[in-house]
Amino acid sequence: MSDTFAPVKIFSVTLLFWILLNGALEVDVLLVGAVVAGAITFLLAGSLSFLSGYRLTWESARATLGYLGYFLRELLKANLSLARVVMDPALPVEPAIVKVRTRLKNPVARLLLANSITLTPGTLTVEMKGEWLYVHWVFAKTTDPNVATAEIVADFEKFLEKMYD
Amino acid sequence: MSQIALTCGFILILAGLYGALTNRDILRMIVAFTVANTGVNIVLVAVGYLPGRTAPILDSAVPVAEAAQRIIDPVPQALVLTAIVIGLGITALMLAYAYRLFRLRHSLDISNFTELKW
Amino acid sequence: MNALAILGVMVMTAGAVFLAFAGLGLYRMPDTYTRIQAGTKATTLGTILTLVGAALIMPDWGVKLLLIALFLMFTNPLSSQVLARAAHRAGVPATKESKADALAEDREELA
Amino acid sequence: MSTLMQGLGLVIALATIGAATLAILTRSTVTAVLAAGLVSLLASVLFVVLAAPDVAMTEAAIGSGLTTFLFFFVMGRIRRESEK
Amino acid sequence: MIPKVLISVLLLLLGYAFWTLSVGYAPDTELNRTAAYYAANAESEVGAPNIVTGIIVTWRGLDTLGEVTVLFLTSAIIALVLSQSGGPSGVSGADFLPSGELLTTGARMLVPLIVLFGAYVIMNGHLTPGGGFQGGAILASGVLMALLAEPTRRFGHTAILRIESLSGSFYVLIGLAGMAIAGGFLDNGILPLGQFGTMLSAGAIPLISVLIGLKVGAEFSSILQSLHETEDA
Amino acid sequence: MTDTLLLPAAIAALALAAAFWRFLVGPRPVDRVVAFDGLTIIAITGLVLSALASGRSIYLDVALVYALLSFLGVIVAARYLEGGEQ
Repeated sequence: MSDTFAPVKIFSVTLLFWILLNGALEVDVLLVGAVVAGAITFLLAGSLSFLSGYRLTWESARATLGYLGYFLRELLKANLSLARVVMDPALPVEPAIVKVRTRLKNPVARLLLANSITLTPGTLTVEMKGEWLYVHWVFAKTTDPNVATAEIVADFEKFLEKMYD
Repeated sequence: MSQIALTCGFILILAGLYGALTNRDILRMIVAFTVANTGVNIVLVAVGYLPGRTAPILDSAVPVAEAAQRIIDPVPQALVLTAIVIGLGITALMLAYAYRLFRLRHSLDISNFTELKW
Repeated sequence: MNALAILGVMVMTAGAVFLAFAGLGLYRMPDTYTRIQAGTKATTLGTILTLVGAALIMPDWGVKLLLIALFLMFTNPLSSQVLARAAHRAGVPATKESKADALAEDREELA
Repeated sequence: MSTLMQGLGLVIALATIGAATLAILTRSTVTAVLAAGLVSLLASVLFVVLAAPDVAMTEAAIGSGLTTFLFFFVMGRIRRESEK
Repeated sequence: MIPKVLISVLLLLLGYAFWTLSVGYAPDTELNRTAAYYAANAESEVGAPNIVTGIIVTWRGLDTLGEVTVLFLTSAIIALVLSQSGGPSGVSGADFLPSGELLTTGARMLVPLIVLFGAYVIMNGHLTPGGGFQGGAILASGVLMALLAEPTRRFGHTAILRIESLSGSFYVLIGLAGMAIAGGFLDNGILPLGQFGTMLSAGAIPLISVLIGLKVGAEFSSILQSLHETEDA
Repeated sequence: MTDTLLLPAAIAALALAAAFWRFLVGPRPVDRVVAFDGLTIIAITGLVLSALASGRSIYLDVALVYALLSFLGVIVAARYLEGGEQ
């Protein structure tokens, strides 16, 4: 957040959400939106947005698309596996809370990583502290941090590293 | 539809009254009060509802010319809207008093407060 | 009733089925943590599919439905994480089948 | 008034009554507060079915949100006081 | 305690009264005269498509002023009651344990969105469901989210009080201006009605909504704060 | 039109019933909070269905309030229960 564009980023994201909410591109809507977005930028200066720390390059844009596609696929897979477990009369779960490691430093990227982990097959972030993530895993194959990291975190981290600095 | 909602609201009022009269814990009495409050709101909105009509907001779905034939009664809605906001204020006030009483006696049981008993 | 609307109703039905799986998961799972897992994943996808189906039936509403889906995808996992963390801190036990609890081992140094 | 709205209203009304009963009869105060929040939440859906979106919005923002917070704030303070 | 028998008799009587009401209830098929008047004159008199907002802000605006005053009194009384209870000073305001990193980051991202949504609800109060009260409640929820994520953080009590009193005074001033220029107290005709169905239309309704929203939000925030803070000034 | 939506509505009602059962039986307060979370999300589906049935997009604003604010109730309950399940 050392970048000087932080207020501009918050302003533009807020204005974008305003336009989406109103669903109209008229002069008075834009005028009021600019006033509201300016007030939020001024009053809540310490806040973050999706763009804080985002790299504005083509590579990161490609990574964002890849991330979205991968995420949606994983979400669908997560639900299918969950449906299988729930329909199974024997309930084949063997849960464990395992430790995994992450290299990400940017808070927004870390939050996105934790959210993605929560929405992907059988995993749920419980706690995040420093470089360690504590993940509740329904089908725990291993409790070794390195193997679990490769299994749970690595794919998302690859995309997120390119998107945020 | 208005019958269902009316019945639901009445049952909520009765349940809230029962809870407020029989519980001994002050916090539980306040919870029962909020339930009864919601019940009253449901009854009021249900009285304003007319079958087959829609919300009193004019847009492309409800042209101005047909408004009087298409919308439901807006007056009870305005009434309930203010009632909900005031209800939150009352709940906050009761909770503040409950906290005050707790600090005084270190208890939330209503039978410990006997000064005003007659 | 055009083809798009029929597709929309089908997508909505699929979403409702996922919601039903979520409800079933909440009903059947053995302990709090697995219930949180069932409650968060399936409800998110189920509601997103419902919203997509509604957007197919009424294409004019697309932007607002998209916003609802965005907010949901952001807030729902967050609340589940906070809930799981709170459950663990309050000492809610996991099911007997669980294998390991790395967080409980590290709890001392984390505090 | 279509069958869909009728059914939706009936289901929501039944669930509301169930939650209210739980709020009155349960032993634990935490459960009672949560159930009261659920009553507000379901009542808000009922308001939408009754064609009152304004009221539904107020109830959603105030009833199931702020009221629950107030209860838990006061309960947290009381718990800390009694632990001393 | 009141004896159980008495309670059951009372509840049975009430239940019987409610039952007769509910069984014999037949909904009207026509709007009554007041409602029909409101429906017919919403466009020409107040220019607000949302008739409920029209009633609250304009037709029955005086009631709303009274209601906001009641809320103000409530928040003042709560602050008074809690300040007399003489809480232990020096303890930090953390009734809850410190929050984790994820909640803090999430709150920093969500608070602007919640405030933005509150502003949307307030500004569109005359077009879509919403208005000053709902928007104010949403703004207060944003304050609460910030309180939850960082329990030790303090918000400017004086700033909230200033917002509260300033918006209240402007509210009354607009009402008086309506009396002087247009048809009566809180008449929205002091500004042109504008194009029906756009954001900056319906005369003074958006302006009054903003003032109500700020006032209600400030009052709720001050209630939340008095209940949350431990040191009682 | 709205009659075809009866099938998804019925399935969503099943989901509501199952989550509501979990809310009723508990056994722990945390379980009830989990069920509460699920019920708020299912309520969004109910709101979208009623918006479709009455054909008015303004009802979606209420669903937006749910999506943005309902999780606050869950968070405040979770923060309280962190200090012990009383």
